[in-house]
Amino acid sequence: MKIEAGLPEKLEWIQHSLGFFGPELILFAGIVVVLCVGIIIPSLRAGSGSSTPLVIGLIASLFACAVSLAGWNQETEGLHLFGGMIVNDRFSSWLKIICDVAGALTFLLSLKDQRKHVSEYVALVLSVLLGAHMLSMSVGMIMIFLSLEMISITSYVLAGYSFKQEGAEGSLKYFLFGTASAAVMLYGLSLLYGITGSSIISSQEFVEGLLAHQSLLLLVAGLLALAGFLFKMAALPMHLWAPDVYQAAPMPVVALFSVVPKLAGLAVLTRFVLAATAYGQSLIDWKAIVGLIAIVTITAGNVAALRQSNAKRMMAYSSIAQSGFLLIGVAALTEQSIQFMMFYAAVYFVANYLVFGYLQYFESKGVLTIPDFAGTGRTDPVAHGFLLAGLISLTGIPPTAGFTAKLLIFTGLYDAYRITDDSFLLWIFVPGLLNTVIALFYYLRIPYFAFLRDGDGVPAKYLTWTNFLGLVLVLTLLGLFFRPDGLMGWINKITFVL
Amino acid sequence: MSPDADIAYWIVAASMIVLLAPLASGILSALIPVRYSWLVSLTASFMLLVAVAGAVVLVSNAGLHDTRHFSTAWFTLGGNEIAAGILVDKYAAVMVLVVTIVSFLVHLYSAGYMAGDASIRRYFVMLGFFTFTMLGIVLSDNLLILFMCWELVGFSSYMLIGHWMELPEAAQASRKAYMMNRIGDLGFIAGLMIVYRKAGTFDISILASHSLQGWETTAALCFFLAIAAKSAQFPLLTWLPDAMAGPTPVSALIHAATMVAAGVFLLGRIHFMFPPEALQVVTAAGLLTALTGAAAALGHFDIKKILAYSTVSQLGLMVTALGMGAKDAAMLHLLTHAFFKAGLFLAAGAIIHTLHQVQVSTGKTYDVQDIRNLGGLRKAMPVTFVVFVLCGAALSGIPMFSGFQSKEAILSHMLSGQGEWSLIAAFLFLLTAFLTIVYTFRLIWFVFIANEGRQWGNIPEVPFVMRFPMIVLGLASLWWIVSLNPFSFSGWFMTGRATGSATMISIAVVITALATSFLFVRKKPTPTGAPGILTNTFYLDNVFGALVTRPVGHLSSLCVRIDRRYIDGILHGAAYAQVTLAHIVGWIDKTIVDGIVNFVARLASWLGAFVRTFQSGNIQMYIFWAGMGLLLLTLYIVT
Amino acid sequence: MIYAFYIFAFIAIASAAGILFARRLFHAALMLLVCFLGVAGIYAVSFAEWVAVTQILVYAGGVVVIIIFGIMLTARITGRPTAVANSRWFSGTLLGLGAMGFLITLFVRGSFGNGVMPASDAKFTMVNRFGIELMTDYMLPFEGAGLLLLITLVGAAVIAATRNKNSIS
Amino acid sequence: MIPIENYLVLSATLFSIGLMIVVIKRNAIAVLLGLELMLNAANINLVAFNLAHPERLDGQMFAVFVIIVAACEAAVGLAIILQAYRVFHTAVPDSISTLKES
Amino acid sequence: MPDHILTYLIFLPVLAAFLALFIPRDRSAWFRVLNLAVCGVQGILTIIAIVRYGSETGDLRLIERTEWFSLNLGTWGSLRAEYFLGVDGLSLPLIALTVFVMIIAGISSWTITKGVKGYFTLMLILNAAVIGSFAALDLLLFYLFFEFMLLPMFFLIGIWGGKRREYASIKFFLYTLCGSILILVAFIGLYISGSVPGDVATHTFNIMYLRDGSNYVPGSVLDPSGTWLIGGWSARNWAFLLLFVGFAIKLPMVPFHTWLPDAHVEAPTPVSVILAALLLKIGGYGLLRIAYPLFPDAALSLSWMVGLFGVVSIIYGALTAMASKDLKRLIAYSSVSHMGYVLLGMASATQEGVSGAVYQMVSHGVITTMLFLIAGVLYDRTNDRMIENYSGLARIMPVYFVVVLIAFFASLGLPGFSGFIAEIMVFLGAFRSNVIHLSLAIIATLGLALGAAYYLWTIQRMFFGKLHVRGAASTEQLTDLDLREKVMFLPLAAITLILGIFPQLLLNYIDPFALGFVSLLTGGS
Repeated sequence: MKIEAGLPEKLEWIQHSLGFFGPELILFAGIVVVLCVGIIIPSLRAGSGSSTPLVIGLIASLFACAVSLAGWNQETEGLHLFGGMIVNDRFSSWLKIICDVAGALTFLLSLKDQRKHVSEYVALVLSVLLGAHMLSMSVGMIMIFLSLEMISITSYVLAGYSFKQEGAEGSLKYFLFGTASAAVMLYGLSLLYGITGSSIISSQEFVEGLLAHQSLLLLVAGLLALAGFLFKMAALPMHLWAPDVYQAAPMPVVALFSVVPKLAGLAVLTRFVLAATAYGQSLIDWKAIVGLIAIVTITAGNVAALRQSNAKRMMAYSSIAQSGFLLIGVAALTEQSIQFMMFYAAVYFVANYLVFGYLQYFESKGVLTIPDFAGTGRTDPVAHGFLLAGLISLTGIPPTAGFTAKLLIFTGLYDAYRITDDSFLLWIFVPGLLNTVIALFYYLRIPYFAFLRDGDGVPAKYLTWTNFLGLVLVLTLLGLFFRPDGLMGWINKITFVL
Repeated sequence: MSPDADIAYWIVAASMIVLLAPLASGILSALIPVRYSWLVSLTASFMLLVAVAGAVVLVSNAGLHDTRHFSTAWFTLGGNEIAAGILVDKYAAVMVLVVTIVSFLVHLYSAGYMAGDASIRRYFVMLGFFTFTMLGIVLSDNLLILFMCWELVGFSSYMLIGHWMELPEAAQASRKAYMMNRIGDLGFIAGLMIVYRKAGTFDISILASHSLQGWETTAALCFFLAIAAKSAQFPLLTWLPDAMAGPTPVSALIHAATMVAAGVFLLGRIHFMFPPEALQVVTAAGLLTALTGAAAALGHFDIKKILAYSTVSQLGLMVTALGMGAKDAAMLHLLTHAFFKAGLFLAAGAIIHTLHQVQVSTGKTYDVQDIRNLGGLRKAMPVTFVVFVLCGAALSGIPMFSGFQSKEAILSHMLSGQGEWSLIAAFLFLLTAFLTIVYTFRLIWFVFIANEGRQWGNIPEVPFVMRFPMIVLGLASLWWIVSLNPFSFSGWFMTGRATGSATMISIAVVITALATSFLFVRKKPTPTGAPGILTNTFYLDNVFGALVTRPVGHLSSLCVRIDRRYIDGILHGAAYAQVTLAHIVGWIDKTIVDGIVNFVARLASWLGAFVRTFQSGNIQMYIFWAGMGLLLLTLYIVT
Repeated sequence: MIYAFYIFAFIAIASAAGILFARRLFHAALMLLVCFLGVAGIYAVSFAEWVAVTQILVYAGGVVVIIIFGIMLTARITGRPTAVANSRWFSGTLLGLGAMGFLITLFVRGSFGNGVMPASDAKFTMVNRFGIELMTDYMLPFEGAGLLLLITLVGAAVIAATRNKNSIS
Repeated sequence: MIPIENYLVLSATLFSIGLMIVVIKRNAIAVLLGLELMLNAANINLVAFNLAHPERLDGQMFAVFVIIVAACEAAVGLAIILQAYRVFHTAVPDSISTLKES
Repeated sequence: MPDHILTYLIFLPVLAAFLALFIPRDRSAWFRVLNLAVCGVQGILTIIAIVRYGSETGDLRLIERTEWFSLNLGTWGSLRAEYFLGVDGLSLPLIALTVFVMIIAGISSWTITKGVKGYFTLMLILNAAVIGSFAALDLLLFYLFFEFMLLPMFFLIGIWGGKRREYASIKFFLYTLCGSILILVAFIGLYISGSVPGDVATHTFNIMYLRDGSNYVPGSVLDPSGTWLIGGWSARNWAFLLLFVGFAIKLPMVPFHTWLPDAHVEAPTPVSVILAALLLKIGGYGLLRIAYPLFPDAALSLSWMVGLFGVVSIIYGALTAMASKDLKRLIAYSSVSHMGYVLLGMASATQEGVSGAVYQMVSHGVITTMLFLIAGVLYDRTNDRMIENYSGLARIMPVYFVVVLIAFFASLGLPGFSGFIAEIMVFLGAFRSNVIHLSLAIIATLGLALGAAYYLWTIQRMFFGKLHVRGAASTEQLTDLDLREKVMFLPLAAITLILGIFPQLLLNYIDPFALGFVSLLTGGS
């Protein structure tokens, strides 16, 4: 029978595909090991805290990151595995590296506070990482939906991990909003599947289907699908969940939410927009749509954060604004701008973890809302110095890499304007830059209260874990500013078939 | 060295001495510690003596008839070089002589006058600095250096007028003086710039040959504005009478002999630049100033104010002479005026000084300077009386005195001039001369001669160190200063024949003026206000008297009123307008410009609040708003 | 064939509307069960019998049962049957009808005629093809789904485990 | 054969009704029901579009996986809703809104 | 001496700041000594630099140039940024001014007692940033130092300032950041269209390359030969306008100046000295170094606007100074008026005008330091700067009165002081220039009279008349200057005098630069 004849060849083909699936397998193994450890060690079974699972998680994520780093150079031109659902190219492996390091840092951050159900916690975080890996690689609709759901479901549980009243409410809100947007996305994907007939968005058949069927329905289907990705990135129409969930979830989880699902969503959104613009012939100008969303998101995120008194909610709005900046890279949609976006993502990740690390450090010292920071600057200058460096990098002021990142993003935009000369890019250029000024206003509130207002400070000693971690991150930020070509050399290898 | 070279060397050396000696005296008196402050006046006077010696050497070498010009590079600006040097011609030489002599005498005089003053060191520093800058104006060869000294002179006059800081009117007067000078300086700068733009250089000797391509009149008028401010000409004269608030020796040096003369000297220096129309404006202004000055002098009671207005009117005469083109005559009058006016001021100073001491000893307090409380000083202060009479006579132009000769020089030039314009000028000149005589006589009469009976008790004569300069100046107002023959003005300074008619007319004017003034002062025991004195002189019934007095009375009160209300008014108004304008601008600055910034900040936070209203916390509303967001997006893209 | 489709479609839509207007939560759950069965019927009609069976087995059998357990649990604490009130009628209907109107007009105008017509020779496919496909082409989603189920199990256990004995008062 | 528009209309109505339920119902579990409905609507679409090329089974395969995922979601969803219920003693999302703009 | 003078000059304070972190907080004397020592060494280095500079031609000296980084941007070529330092007629005097003012500020910060460690660390960083931005000749390096000044300034005003210090520091930060954003936009445009001579692929930040038109990628946005229009106006004009507004905010030009009085009134004396003497010059320096040379054609066509804004600043600054009641606010507004001359000189595009502008920057730097120290002397004693609360001070503070006289008369342009020379040169330039209308120069002369008005009015109210102190202060608090203050004022007065009498000392350096600048502006491009 034809089918049987193909069987051995297919099985052998799967074995070949598994070869390139290293990091994911490591994470999978990590999850299993952590769960087993959770059962075996008596203390864990009782649900009390211990740090062994965190160490295992750390090792797993770093190992996965190392494998994908090692595989960086001989990466062939994105090959399609598992029946074309997965594309293992440098674009996705760069994001995988960032997500793994983010996971590792989350484990480092959560080393300190004794957490209940530690092994389950590590398993969930590892599964978020695995989901992000799959999502950033997936091209097939099934895999997109599946990995997106994997990230989402684990995030719903993680959101409630503070096991306090606000945790329950946070996870409920996250769940309802997340499932609704997943359903909307699924409906969009099904319509796209119907229009194009193929479920692999990067395949030739999908693109021809799109071109053959230029109609309003395509626009609606595309937007509905886009809704799911925007939810993951917390971009404008689908951003309403972010402030409440960020406020509810524990700090390491919030740090994870602000980086990993966002970057995974960004990856799949980029692939989707690439496919949708279909080498530029598609009538619907997807770049303009993404550009519009980008600008509205940046402005809304920045403006809403102005009067914020809760540090976590302020960081939620800041992450909304930053996803707007990332979307600018997609809106420009040249090979350059995608590479610059990758650089921006790396810098954003470093700065975000630096700030969250220190917010957690101060939260553990009882400083919850921003006004509580009054006077702490004098008693704990080192911590506030590093926190200031992180916030300045998020704003984009020179000595830190944030400036170079923003500079490159806007150069990509400027350059795209030069090539395509469509004027909507200019509409993004000026508000984008002016938002930096608004951003400065709220990013500086914490140092403003810490240094300028006098209050009873918080006793502190300098040589703590957080300061060490902070030092490493600040040095990376400064290093990236003074030697950006090191990182860009890596990123330049990301080739893109446009 | 060839004879010519060493003369050049001597001239440069002499001018260096002349310039630097006063500066050295200023610096020396600053350095002398407070304990030895009495030493200051000695060192200063000695240094000024050195300056006088230098001036004599300079004048003897330079000679009166050729101009010498020496200059060194000062700094290069934009390619072309700005030089700094000295230009010694006849007028400069004479002026150097006058300035140094008068300054030396004033230094001596102040040694006595300012003996007890607390900040005497600052006084002598400024006096020395003033002389240095004045000599700078006289000697400098290019307009830029001249302008620098011009402003520095203004500054030193500001410091000297405001010497007694506690007196509020002194502070007010010094500020007003400096502001008026400053407005003049604007004119000077504008003139400078036009000259630089058109001629490309500041050097006076080069400028003489350069044409300013049609900008002559504007440049000339700009320079005249500066001259008017400095020499208190018509529009900007009100600062001089107020400047009397300063110490009297300062008034003697600055507001009689030197600084106010600087304007006239500058007018002489750049006379070549003035086209005919500008000269007419100058003459008109000169005449107007002369008249108002003389009339105002009649209306006042304060000795120093009367002398100040007389200076204003004499300066008006000099400017008119220059306007008419009589450069030598004007310079001569400048020379003679410097000596006799300084003498008058020093004499007045002596009176004030002694009466102050009397006041202190007797405890009576009354305004020493008001001629109504004075009188009968003839016997009490004989030397001062003699000096006062000598200088007063010179001022009034009585024959046998230098004033007569220099006025005659100007008059003869006017009479020889063609055209009815010079006739009118001559007539007004004579009228001013007439008024000068009247107010001088009135002054002398009421201060020294009237109401003999007033008992002053034993008024000590002023110390010798003050009397000597007065006597010197008194002698210097005699006729030998100008030429050996008392009736002709051609002598060592200038040549020229006085037309017969000129001498006759001036003598006639002198006699009639003396008669009228003698008549109407005799009856009155104490001087009353101008209108009072002039209008109800029932003795003078002849037509000429009535014809002249009523308009003059009105004129003088008018001038006083104009002076108080309009010119000062304009100035106060301008200052007031400035302040209100400043406050309006300050208000704009706070509300509007700041307003915009705050508005933007409020807009941003309002927009933030709007975005946050969606965060109502209710999850189902979130889903609803998300859905509506998508719908809106599609609608937006579709349309 | 066409009639069966219409019947099942009617059942599905009616039961869906029933959920919307159900007074009691329990009735809503039952309505959902009926709707699932209707949908399973539609699958069967369109030759997707394997999906229909999975639908009945997983959805109707599993999900509805859990939901009923959930309803029971929530009702148990307060003692009264969970009445389900409705609110925000205006915004809900606005959004729902807006979406429906928008989509349906598009579908009706949409040119689906070209090649999307279901092929006439469609016949029930052998189930074993599903097995082979599942294990070869769709091996990755299959394993992924497995992992997802495991993680859901762990997550739900963690949430459920923190019963009120420790933190939550 | 059954024209495709019927399927689409059916799935559109189901999707809309699901959406209305999610927004209108004042009980978390009811919202869950609405979500399940929306997922089913999508499934109908997938299965319907698969009829166009019966030789490939990707539509149906996708539908099966959706069902699996929907099951997981229902499980986690109920666990979360029950936890919220235990804490807030109510399942009405409107009253569970302590986390909002202060 | 090693040839990396500029690098040592910039990074010595940074090293010292790093060192200061390890000195324990309570040894405040150490910090003061450290700060002064660093400034002293910098002074020596500057003298060596001046000696080794000694050039007649206006070209660059003491050049240091190493590769900073080069990003290869795939198809679009590579972007190269260099660590490129150099000094010419314009930046050498300004660097000398910076080091001198830093020494004075160091001495005047002797009275700072609150948080001494933080204060001096920030001062050292500020020191490095200011010198860096004067010496940098690479756009990115310039922008780094330009932004690097904001943070220390923000904290210096914010923590050690007066009552409304938070408002003032935030306003300062926001204003300057908006300015730097505009400058950033122009820089991006520049380096996208500029390229290294030779291969068009490598884009560069180097100012010297971007100066001559041949180094532009043909057909790029800011290519001088190509005409790329945005909104109907040539892109080069837009770029010049952006740079002009960006730097005008820093050099407070009238519409954008409202941050200056607040920042000055609230900042502590040494900080407001640095703010006035140095930070304002960065604005002027930026215009002369970047905006004008890179867009000569646009600069010429927009010169009338620059001149107009200059004159408006002169008049507006003088009027608002007259209306201000606080001494420091008066001095701040007078700075606005004085910087108006710099704009006017620049706009005249004549050699006298430009060298006048640079001369004015240096002379204003010295004079305004004196002015702010004067205000500081009063504030240190009585914490009250209201003008009408004092009168007759001359009697009890004679030395202070002499210093005030020198400073005020130098500031209003009395001959013999450097202010006069600068103003005369600016007027010569303005009158002679055919680029801006003659009426602008004439109205500017009005500024002189206004200047005299408010300064004399202040002297009269504060120093003349009866001795009487209203408000909280009391007469015995008003002691005369002590030794430390005299040590500060003496060199300042001396320099103003020397620069007034022998301008050739400074003009030797400025003139060649001005010659080159004018020929580039009118002759070249």
